[in-house]
Amino acid sequence: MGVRILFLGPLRDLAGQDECEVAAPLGWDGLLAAVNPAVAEQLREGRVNLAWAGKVLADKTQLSARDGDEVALLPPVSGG
Amino acid sequence: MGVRILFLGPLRDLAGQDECEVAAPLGWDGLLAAVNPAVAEQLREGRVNLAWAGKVLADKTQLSARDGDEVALLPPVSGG
Amino acid sequence: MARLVLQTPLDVRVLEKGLSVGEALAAFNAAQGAAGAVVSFCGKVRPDGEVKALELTHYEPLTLSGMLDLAQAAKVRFGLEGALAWHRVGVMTPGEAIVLVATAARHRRDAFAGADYLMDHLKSAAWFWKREKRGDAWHWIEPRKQDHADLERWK
Amino acid sequence: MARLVLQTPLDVRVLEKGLSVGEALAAFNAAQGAAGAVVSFCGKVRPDGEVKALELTHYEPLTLSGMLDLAQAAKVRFGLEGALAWHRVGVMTPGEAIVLVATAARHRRDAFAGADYLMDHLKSAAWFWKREKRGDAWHWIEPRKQDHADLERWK
Repeated sequence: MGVRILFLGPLRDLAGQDECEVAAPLGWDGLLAAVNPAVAEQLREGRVNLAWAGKVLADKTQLSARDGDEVALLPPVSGG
Repeated sequence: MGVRILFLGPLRDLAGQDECEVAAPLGWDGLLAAVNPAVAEQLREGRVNLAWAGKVLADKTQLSARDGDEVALLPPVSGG
Repeated sequence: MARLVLQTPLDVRVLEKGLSVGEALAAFNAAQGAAGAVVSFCGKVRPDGEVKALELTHYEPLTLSGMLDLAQAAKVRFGLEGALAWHRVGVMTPGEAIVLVATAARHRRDAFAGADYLMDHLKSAAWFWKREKRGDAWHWIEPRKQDHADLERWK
Repeated sequence: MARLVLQTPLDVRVLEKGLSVGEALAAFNAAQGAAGAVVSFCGKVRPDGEVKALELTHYEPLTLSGMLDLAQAAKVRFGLEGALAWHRVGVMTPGEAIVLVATAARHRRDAFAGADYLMDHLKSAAWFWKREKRGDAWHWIEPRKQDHADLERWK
Protein backbone atom coordinates (compact mmCIF):
# COMPACT_ATOMS: atom_id res chain seq x y z
CA MET A 1 0.00 0.00 0.00
CA GLY A 2 2.67 2.53 0.96
CA VAL A 3 2.00 6.08 2.18
CA ARG A 4 -0.34 8.41 0.30
CA ILE A 5 0.86 12.01 0.02
CA LEU A 6 -1.80 14.66 -0.75
CA PHE A 7 -1.06 18.13 -2.13
CA LEU A 8 -3.77 20.56 -1.07
CA GLY A 9 -4.81 23.88 -2.59
CA PRO A 10 -2.14 25.68 -4.65
CA LEU A 11 0.47 23.03 -3.75
CA ARG A 12 -1.05 20.69 -6.28
CA ASP A 13 0.03 23.06 -9.05
CA LEU A 14 3.53 23.28 -7.59
CA ALA A 15 3.68 19.48 -7.22
CA GLY A 16 2.19 18.90 -10.65
CA GLN A 17 -0.18 16.34 -9.12
CA ASP A 18 -2.99 15.95 -6.58
CA GLU A 19 -1.40 13.03 -4.80
CA CYS A 20 1.24 10.36 -5.01
CA GLU A 21 2.17 7.18 -3.24
CA VAL A 22 5.56 6.39 -1.75
CA ALA A 23 7.04 3.44 0.11
CA ALA A 24 6.51 3.12 3.86
CA PRO A 25 7.85 3.94 6.38
CA LEU A 26 8.03 7.68 5.68
CA GLY A 27 9.75 10.21 7.94
CA TRP A 28 10.58 13.90 7.51
CA ASP A 29 13.77 13.32 5.47
CA GLY A 30 12.02 10.77 3.29
CA LEU A 31 9.18 13.19 2.61
CA LEU A 32 11.57 15.98 1.57
CA ALA A 33 13.25 13.53 -0.82
CA ALA A 34 9.93 12.24 -2.18
CA VAL A 35 8.48 15.61 -3.26
CA ASN A 36 9.91 17.91 -5.89
CA PRO A 37 12.45 20.60 -4.85
CA ALA A 38 9.93 23.49 -5.01
CA VAL A 39 7.55 21.71 -2.66
CA ALA A 40 10.42 20.61 -0.41
CA GLU A 41 11.55 24.21 -0.08
CA GLN A 42 8.07 25.35 1.04
CA LEU A 43 7.98 22.50 3.55
CA ARG A 44 11.36 23.51 4.97
CA GLU A 45 10.48 27.22 5.09
CA GLY A 46 7.53 26.54 7.37
CA ARG A 47 4.92 27.91 4.98
CA VAL A 48 3.38 24.46 4.68
CA ASN A 49 1.77 22.43 7.46
CA LEU A 50 1.68 18.67 7.63
CA ALA A 51 -1.31 16.55 8.60
CA TRP A 52 -0.74 12.91 9.48
CA ALA A 53 -3.46 10.50 10.52
CA GLY A 54 -5.99 13.30 10.79
CA LYS A 55 -3.87 15.63 12.98
CA VAL A 56 -1.74 18.64 12.13
CA LEU A 57 1.80 18.03 13.35
CA ALA A 58 3.18 20.65 15.73
CA ASP A 59 6.67 19.40 14.88
CA LYS A 60 6.87 18.20 11.28
CA THR A 61 10.11 16.30 11.82
CA GLN A 62 8.14 13.89 14.03
CA LEU A 63 6.45 12.42 10.93
CA SER A 64 6.61 8.64 11.03
CA ALA A 65 4.02 7.35 8.58
CA ARG A 66 3.41 3.66 8.07
CA ASP A 67 1.78 1.51 5.43
CA GLY A 68 -1.72 2.79 4.61
CA ASP A 69 -1.25 6.22 6.25
CA GLU A 70 -2.21 9.48 4.62
CA VAL A 71 0.05 12.54 4.80
CA ALA A 72 -1.41 15.86 3.67
CA LEU A 73 0.62 18.94 2.76
CA LEU A 74 -1.34 22.07 3.74
CA PRO A 75 -0.27 25.43 2.28
CA PRO A 76 -1.46 28.78 3.71
CA VAL A 77 -5.26 28.82 3.77
CA SER A 78 -7.75 31.31 2.32
CA GLY A 79 -11.31 30.57 3.37
CA GLY A 80 -14.48 32.63 3.74
CA MET B 1 -54.82 77.20 20.59
CA GLY B 2 -51.68 77.97 22.61
CA VAL B 3 -48.56 75.84 22.71
CA ARG B 4 -48.71 72.08 23.32
CA ILE B 5 -46.02 70.70 25.64
CA LEU B 6 -45.30 66.95 25.41
CA PHE B 7 -43.53 64.91 28.10
CA LEU B 8 -41.78 61.92 26.57
CA GLY B 9 -40.67 58.65 28.14
CA PRO B 10 -40.04 58.72 31.90
CA LEU B 11 -40.67 62.50 32.00
CA ARG B 12 -44.39 61.85 31.81
CA ASP B 13 -44.23 60.21 35.24
CA LEU B 14 -42.24 63.14 36.63
CA ALA B 15 -44.66 65.62 35.05
CA GLY B 16 -47.70 63.61 36.13
CA GLN B 17 -49.13 64.03 32.62
CA ASP B 18 -48.47 63.17 28.97
CA GLU B 19 -48.97 66.71 27.73
CA CYS B 20 -50.38 70.10 28.59
CA GLU B 21 -51.24 73.32 26.83
CA VAL B 22 -50.00 76.78 27.76
CA ALA B 23 -50.50 80.25 26.37
CA ALA B 24 -48.42 81.45 23.43
CA PRO B 25 -45.86 82.83 22.93
CA LEU B 26 -43.60 80.50 24.92
CA GLY B 27 -39.88 81.07 25.49
CA TRP B 28 -37.31 79.32 27.70
CA ASP B 29 -38.27 81.20 30.88
CA GLY B 30 -41.97 80.65 30.22
CA LEU B 31 -41.37 76.92 29.74
CA LEU B 32 -39.47 76.61 33.04
CA ALA B 33 -42.35 78.37 34.79
CA ALA B 34 -45.00 76.25 33.05
CA VAL B 35 -43.66 72.81 34.08
CA ASN B 36 -43.37 71.52 37.64
CA PRO B 37 -40.12 72.13 39.59
CA ALA B 38 -38.80 68.57 39.15
CA VAL B 39 -39.14 68.78 35.37
CA ALA B 40 -37.74 72.32 35.34
CA GLU B 41 -34.66 71.13 37.20
CA GLN B 42 -33.98 68.39 34.65
CA LEU B 43 -34.41 70.92 31.85
CA ARG B 44 -31.92 73.27 33.48
CA GLU B 45 -29.41 70.51 34.22
CA GLY B 46 -29.14 69.64 30.54
CA ARG B 47 -30.38 66.05 30.94
CA VAL B 48 -33.45 66.87 28.85
CA ASN B 49 -33.49 67.95 25.22
CA LEU B 50 -36.09 70.18 23.64
CA ALA B 51 -37.73 69.65 20.26
CA TRP B 52 -39.60 72.52 18.70
CA ALA B 53 -41.32 72.40 15.32
CA GLY B 54 -39.77 69.00 14.57
CA LYS B 55 -36.16 69.96 15.37
CA VAL B 56 -34.02 69.39 18.43
CA LEU B 57 -32.76 72.75 19.68
CA ALA B 58 -28.99 73.09 19.99
CA ASP B 59 -29.57 76.01 22.36
CA LYS B 60 -32.73 75.52 24.42
CA THR B 61 -32.90 79.17 25.44
CA GLN B 62 -33.68 79.99 21.79
CA LEU B 63 -37.17 78.49 22.21
CA SER B 64 -39.78 80.90 20.82
CA ALA B 65 -42.95 78.89 20.28
CA ARG B 66 -46.08 80.43 18.82
CA ASP B 67 -49.75 79.59 18.69
CA GLY B 68 -50.26 76.01 17.46
CA ASP B 69 -46.63 74.94 17.97
CA GLU B 70 -45.60 71.71 19.66
CA VAL B 71 -42.72 71.59 22.14
CA ALA B 72 -41.45 68.13 23.19
CA LEU B 73 -39.32 67.44 26.27
CA LEU B 74 -36.95 64.55 25.52
CA PRO B 75 -35.24 62.79 28.43
CA PRO B 76 -32.21 60.48 27.97
CA VAL B 77 -33.10 57.75 25.48
CA SER B 78 -32.90 53.95 25.75
CA GLY B 79 -33.63 52.21 22.46
CA GLY B 80 -32.73 48.89 20.91
CA MET C 1 -47.84 35.36 -1.30
CA ALA C 2 -46.87 39.01 -1.41
CA ARG C 3 -43.12 39.30 -1.48
CA LEU C 4 -41.40 41.77 0.79
CA VAL C 5 -39.87 44.58 -1.26
CA LEU C 6 -37.18 46.70 0.33
CA GLN C 7 -36.15 50.22 -0.50
CA THR C 8 -32.55 50.46 -1.64
CA PRO C 9 -29.98 51.44 -0.69
CA LEU C 10 -31.55 52.36 2.69
CA ASP C 11 -34.65 50.77 4.17
CA VAL C 12 -35.60 52.41 7.46
CA ARG C 13 -38.84 51.67 9.31
CA VAL C 14 -40.58 52.25 12.60
CA LEU C 15 -42.93 49.31 13.08
CA GLU C 16 -46.08 49.11 15.17
CA LYS C 17 -46.43 45.36 14.67
CA GLY C 18 -44.16 42.32 14.84
CA LEU C 19 -41.43 41.82 12.27
CA SER C 20 -40.39 38.63 10.50
CA VAL C 21 -36.61 38.47 10.83
CA GLY C 22 -36.04 35.60 8.38
CA GLU C 23 -38.16 37.19 5.68
CA ALA C 24 -36.54 40.60 6.12
CA LEU C 25 -33.01 39.18 5.94
CA ALA C 26 -33.83 37.04 2.91
CA ALA C 27 -35.16 40.13 1.14
CA PHE C 28 -32.12 42.19 2.18
CA ASN C 29 -29.74 39.53 0.88
CA ALA C 30 -31.63 39.39 -2.40
CA ALA C 31 -31.66 43.18 -2.76
CA GLN C 32 -27.91 43.44 -2.07
CA GLY C 33 -26.73 41.18 -4.86
CA ALA C 34 -23.55 43.15 -5.48
CA ALA C 35 -22.22 43.10 -1.93
CA GLY C 36 -19.65 40.56 -0.84
CA ALA C 37 -20.51 40.86 2.84
CA VAL C 38 -23.80 41.12 4.72
CA VAL C 39 -24.07 41.50 8.50
CA SER C 40 -27.25 41.54 10.54
CA PHE C 41 -28.18 42.18 14.14
CA CYS C 42 -31.46 41.32 15.82
CA GLY C 43 -32.29 42.39 19.35
CA LYS C 44 -35.09 40.61 21.16
CA VAL C 45 -36.94 40.89 24.43
CA ARG C 46 -35.06 38.47 26.68
CA PRO C 47 -37.24 35.85 28.31
CA ASP C 48 -35.61 36.54 31.65
CA GLY C 49 -38.25 35.17 33.93
CA GLU C 50 -39.11 38.38 35.68
CA VAL C 51 -39.84 40.58 32.69
CA LYS C 52 -43.41 40.13 31.45
CA ALA C 53 -43.48 42.80 28.76
CA LEU C 54 -41.46 45.62 27.24
CA GLU C 55 -42.85 48.89 25.93
CA LEU C 56 -41.07 51.21 23.55
CA THR C 57 -42.34 54.73 22.99
CA HIS C 58 -40.86 57.29 20.63
CA TYR C 59 -41.28 60.89 19.48
CA GLU C 60 -42.73 60.38 16.05
CA PRO C 61 -41.77 63.73 14.44
CA LEU C 62 -38.09 62.90 15.06
CA THR C 63 -37.77 59.14 15.03
CA LEU C 64 -37.88 58.16 11.39
CA SER C 65 -35.95 61.16 10.10
CA GLY C 66 -33.32 60.60 12.79
CA MET C 67 -32.99 56.94 11.83
CA LEU C 68 -32.66 57.90 8.16
CA ASP C 69 -29.89 60.39 8.99
CA LEU C 70 -28.18 57.68 11.02
CA ALA C 71 -28.39 55.10 8.23
CA GLN C 72 -27.08 57.67 5.75
CA ALA C 73 -24.18 58.52 8.06
CA ALA C 74 -23.31 54.82 8.39
CA LYS C 75 -23.50 54.39 4.62
CA VAL C 76 -21.03 57.21 4.00
CA ARG C 77 -18.69 56.40 6.89
CA PHE C 78 -18.28 52.70 6.08
CA GLY C 79 -18.88 52.80 2.33
CA LEU C 80 -21.94 50.58 2.69
CA GLU C 81 -23.77 49.44 -0.41
CA GLY C 82 -26.97 49.26 1.59
CA ALA C 83 -28.47 49.17 5.06
CA LEU C 84 -31.69 48.19 6.76
CA ALA C 85 -32.79 49.61 10.12
CA TRP C 86 -36.12 48.55 11.58
CA HIS C 87 -37.25 49.42 15.08
CA ARG C 88 -40.39 48.29 16.87
CA VAL C 89 -42.54 50.53 19.04
CA GLY C 90 -45.42 49.51 21.31
CA VAL C 91 -45.73 46.62 23.72
CA MET C 92 -43.68 43.43 23.11
CA THR C 93 -43.52 40.14 24.94
CA PRO C 94 -40.42 38.00 25.68
CA GLY C 95 -38.89 36.50 22.54
CA GLU C 96 -40.24 39.21 20.23
CA ALA C 97 -37.84 41.22 18.06
CA ILE C 98 -37.28 44.85 19.08
CA VAL C 99 -34.76 45.91 16.47
CA LEU C 100 -33.26 44.57 13.28
CA VAL C 101 -30.35 46.08 11.38
CA ALA C 102 -28.50 44.77 8.36
CA THR C 103 -25.58 46.15 6.38
CA ALA C 104 -24.06 45.24 3.03
CA ALA C 105 -20.54 46.13 1.94
CA ARG C 106 -17.75 44.95 -0.32
CA HIS C 107 -15.62 43.85 2.62
CA ARG C 108 -16.58 42.19 5.87
CA ARG C 109 -14.95 44.62 8.30
CA ASP C 110 -17.02 47.50 6.90
CA ALA C 111 -20.25 45.49 7.11
CA PHE C 112 -19.49 44.52 10.74
CA ALA C 113 -18.53 48.06 11.72
CA GLY C 114 -21.61 49.52 10.03
CA ALA C 115 -24.02 47.23 11.91
CA ASP C 116 -22.18 47.84 15.19
CA TYR C 117 -22.35 51.61 14.63
CA LEU C 118 -26.05 51.52 13.80
CA MET C 119 -26.84 49.53 16.94
CA ASP C 120 -24.78 51.72 19.27
CA HIS C 121 -26.60 54.77 17.96
CA LEU C 122 -30.08 53.21 18.03
CA LYS C 123 -29.40 52.25 21.65
CA SER C 124 -28.44 55.65 22.91
CA ALA C 125 -28.83 58.32 20.23
CA ALA C 126 -32.29 57.70 18.73
CA TRP C 127 -35.57 58.94 20.15
CA PHE C 128 -36.81 55.80 21.87
CA TRP C 129 -37.70 55.18 25.51
CA LYS C 130 -38.05 51.75 26.99
CA ARG C 131 -39.82 50.45 30.04
CA GLU C 132 -40.39 46.94 31.24
CA LYS C 133 -43.09 45.29 33.27
CA ARG C 134 -41.86 43.23 36.22
CA GLY C 135 -44.62 41.78 38.32
CA ASP C 136 -47.45 44.28 38.03
CA ALA C 137 -45.35 47.42 37.78
CA TRP C 138 -43.72 49.20 34.87
CA HIS C 139 -40.12 50.40 35.26
CA TRP C 140 -38.31 52.81 32.94
CA ILE C 141 -34.97 51.59 31.64
CA GLU C 142 -32.25 54.17 32.13
CA PRO C 143 -29.47 54.25 29.55
CA ARG C 144 -26.51 52.27 30.86
CA LYS C 145 -22.98 53.65 31.25
CA GLN C 146 -21.84 50.87 28.91
CA ASP C 147 -24.16 52.19 26.17
CA HIS C 148 -22.56 55.63 26.39
CA ALA C 149 -19.08 54.10 26.36
CA ASP C 150 -20.07 52.13 23.25
CA LEU C 151 -21.22 55.33 21.56
CA GLU C 152 -18.01 57.15 22.42
CA ARG C 153 -16.02 54.63 20.37
CA TRP C 154 -17.25 56.28 17.17
CA LYS C 155 -16.32 59.85 18.08
CA MET D 1 -42.41 21.53 3.46
CA ALA D 2 -39.62 20.00 5.52
CA ARG D 3 -38.55 22.48 8.14
CA LEU D 4 -34.87 23.12 8.70
CA VAL D 5 -33.84 21.79 12.10
CA LEU D 6 -30.60 23.06 13.59
CA GLN D 7 -28.37 21.40 16.14
CA THR D 8 -28.03 23.41 19.33
CA PRO D 9 -26.06 25.02 20.74
CA LEU D 10 -23.60 24.62 17.83
CA ASP D 11 -24.56 23.89 14.24
CA VAL D 12 -21.46 23.47 12.06
CA ARG D 13 -21.61 22.29 8.45
CA VAL D 14 -19.48 21.92 5.35
CA LEU D 15 -21.87 22.16 2.42
CA GLU D 16 -21.42 20.80 -1.09
CA LYS D 17 -24.52 22.59 -2.38
CA GLY D 18 -26.02 26.08 -2.15
CA LEU D 19 -27.34 27.37 1.12
CA SER D 20 -30.54 29.33 1.79
CA VAL D 21 -29.48 32.23 3.97
CA GLY D 22 -32.99 33.42 4.90
CA GLU D 23 -34.14 29.96 5.89
CA ALA D 24 -31.02 29.27 7.95
CA LEU D 25 -31.25 32.57 9.82
CA ALA D 26 -34.97 32.14 10.48
CA ALA D 27 -34.26 28.69 11.95
CA PHE D 28 -31.34 30.03 14.01
CA ASN D 29 -33.49 32.82 15.42
CA ALA D 30 -36.21 30.34 16.30
CA ALA D 31 -33.74 27.94 17.93
CA GLN D 32 -32.17 30.72 20.02
CA GLY D 33 -35.30 31.86 21.79
CA ALA D 34 -33.51 32.74 25.01
CA ALA D 35 -30.88 35.04 23.53
CA GLY D 36 -31.35 38.80 23.54
CA ALA D 37 -28.95 39.38 20.66
CA VAL D 38 -28.37 37.56 17.37
CA VAL D 39 -25.68 38.56 14.84
CA SER D 40 -25.13 37.02 11.42
CA PHE D 41 -22.55 37.32 8.68
CA CYS D 42 -22.91 36.11 5.12
CA GLY D 43 -20.04 36.19 2.64
CA LYS D 44 -20.84 35.93 -1.04
CA VAL D 45 -18.97 35.66 -4.32
CA ARG D 46 -18.78 39.27 -5.48
CA PRO D 47 -20.13 39.87 -8.95
CA ASP D 48 -17.04 41.88 -9.82
CA GLY D 49 -17.22 41.64 -13.56
CA GLU D 50 -13.98 39.80 -14.08
CA VAL D 51 -14.57 36.86 -11.76
CA LYS D 52 -16.59 34.12 -13.44
CA ALA D 53 -16.44 31.48 -10.72
CA LEU D 54 -14.92 30.67 -7.36
CA GLU D 55 -13.78 27.25 -6.19
CA LEU D 56 -13.22 26.27 -2.58
CA THR D 57 -11.39 23.08 -1.73
CA HIS D 58 -10.71 21.74 1.74
CA TYR D 59 -9.00 18.87 3.55
CA GLU D 60 -11.95 16.88 4.69
CA PRO D 61 -10.36 14.97 7.61
CA LEU D 62 -9.61 18.31 9.30
CA THR D 63 -12.25 20.76 8.14
CA LEU D 64 -15.36 19.90 10.11
CA SER D 65 -13.56 19.02 13.35
CA GLY D 66 -11.55 22.24 13.07
CA MET D 67 -14.72 24.28 12.57
CA LEU D 68 -16.34 22.59 15.56
CA ASP D 69 -13.31 23.41 17.75
CA LEU D 70 -13.50 26.98 16.51
CA ALA D 71 -17.22 27.32 17.27
CA GLN D 72 -16.68 25.81 20.72
CA ALA D 73 -13.83 28.24 21.39
CA ALA D 74 -16.05 31.18 20.37
CA LYS D 75 -18.87 29.90 22.58
CA VAL D 76 -16.62 29.76 25.63
CA ARG D 77 -14.74 32.98 24.96
CA PHE D 78 -17.81 35.16 24.38
CA GLY D 79 -20.33 33.27 26.50
CA LEU D 80 -22.45 32.54 23.44
CA GLU D 81 -25.75 30.75 23.87
CA GLY D 82 -25.38 29.31 20.39
CA ALA D 83 -23.55 29.58 17.10
CA LEU D 84 -23.95 28.51 13.51
CA ALA D 85 -21.02 28.13 11.09
CA TRP D 86 -21.67 26.91 7.57
CA HIS D 87 -19.04 26.90 4.83
CA ARG D 88 -19.48 25.99 1.20
CA VAL D 89 -17.01 23.94 -0.81
CA GLY D 90 -16.98 23.33 -4.57
CA VAL D 91 -17.57 25.73 -7.43
CA MET D 92 -19.71 28.83 -6.89
CA THR D 93 -20.84 31.59 -9.21
CA PRO D 94 -21.09 35.35 -8.47
CA GLY D 95 -23.84 36.15 -5.95
CA GLU D 96 -23.75 32.73 -4.30
CA ALA D 97 -23.14 32.44 -0.56
CA ILE D 98 -19.72 31.07 0.48
CA VAL D 99 -20.02 31.28 4.24
CA LEU D 100 -22.69 31.96 6.84
CA VAL D 101 -22.11 32.44 10.55
CA ALA D 102 -24.56 33.40 13.26
CA THR D 103 -24.13 33.94 16.99
CA ALA D 104 -26.59 34.31 19.84
CA ALA D 105 -25.77 35.89 23.19
CA ARG D 106 -27.39 37.75 26.07
CA HIS D 107 -25.72 41.01 25.11
CA ARG D 108 -25.03 42.53 21.72
CA ARG D 109 -21.29 43.15 22.09
CA ASP D 110 -20.68 39.45 22.73
CA ALA D 111 -22.78 38.41 19.74
CA PHE D 112 -20.92 40.88 17.49
CA ALA D 113 -17.50 39.83 18.77
CA GLY D 114 -18.34 36.14 18.41
CA ALA D 115 -19.35 36.48 14.75
CA ASP D 116 -16.33 38.66 14.01
CA TYR D 117 -14.02 36.09 15.68
CA LEU D 118 -15.56 33.19 13.77
CA MET D 119 -15.13 34.96 10.44
CA ASP D 120 -11.53 36.02 11.07
CA HIS D 121 -10.66 32.42 11.88
CA LEU D 122 -12.61 30.89 8.99
CA LYS D 123 -10.76 33.30 6.68
CA SER D 124 -7.26 32.43 7.73
CA ALA D 125 -7.21 29.58 10.23
CA ALA D 126 -9.51 26.92 8.74
CA TRP D 127 -8.51 24.36 6.13
CA PHE D 128 -9.94 25.97 3.00
CA TRP D 129 -8.24 27.07 -0.20
CA LYS D 130 -9.83 29.40 -2.68
CA ARG D 131 -9.21 30.05 -6.35
CA GLU D 132 -11.10 32.15 -8.82
CA LYS D 133 -11.64 31.97 -12.52
CA ARG D 134 -10.88 35.16 -14.43
CA GLY D 135 -11.24 34.86 -18.16
CA ASP D 136 -10.37 31.22 -18.88
CA ALA D 137 -7.75 30.78 -16.20
CA TRP D 138 -7.96 29.80 -12.54
CA HIS D 139 -5.94 31.80 -10.00
CA TRP D 140 -5.25 30.80 -6.40
CA ILE D 141 -6.13 33.43 -3.81
CA GLU D 142 -3.29 34.03 -1.40
CA PRO D 143 -4.21 35.00 2.15
CA ARG D 144 -4.02 38.80 2.47
CA LYS D 145 -1.91 40.64 5.04
CA GLN D 146 -5.14 42.23 6.30
CA ASP D 147 -6.55 38.77 7.09
CA HIS D 148 -3.54 37.95 9.26
CA ALA D 149 -3.79 41.32 10.98
CA ASP D 150 -7.48 40.63 11.65
CA LEU D 151 -6.58 37.29 13.21
CA GLU D 152 -3.90 38.85 15.43
CA ARG D 153 -6.55 40.99 17.12
CA TRP D 154 -7.76 37.94 19.06
CA LYS D 155 -4.36 36.85 20.40
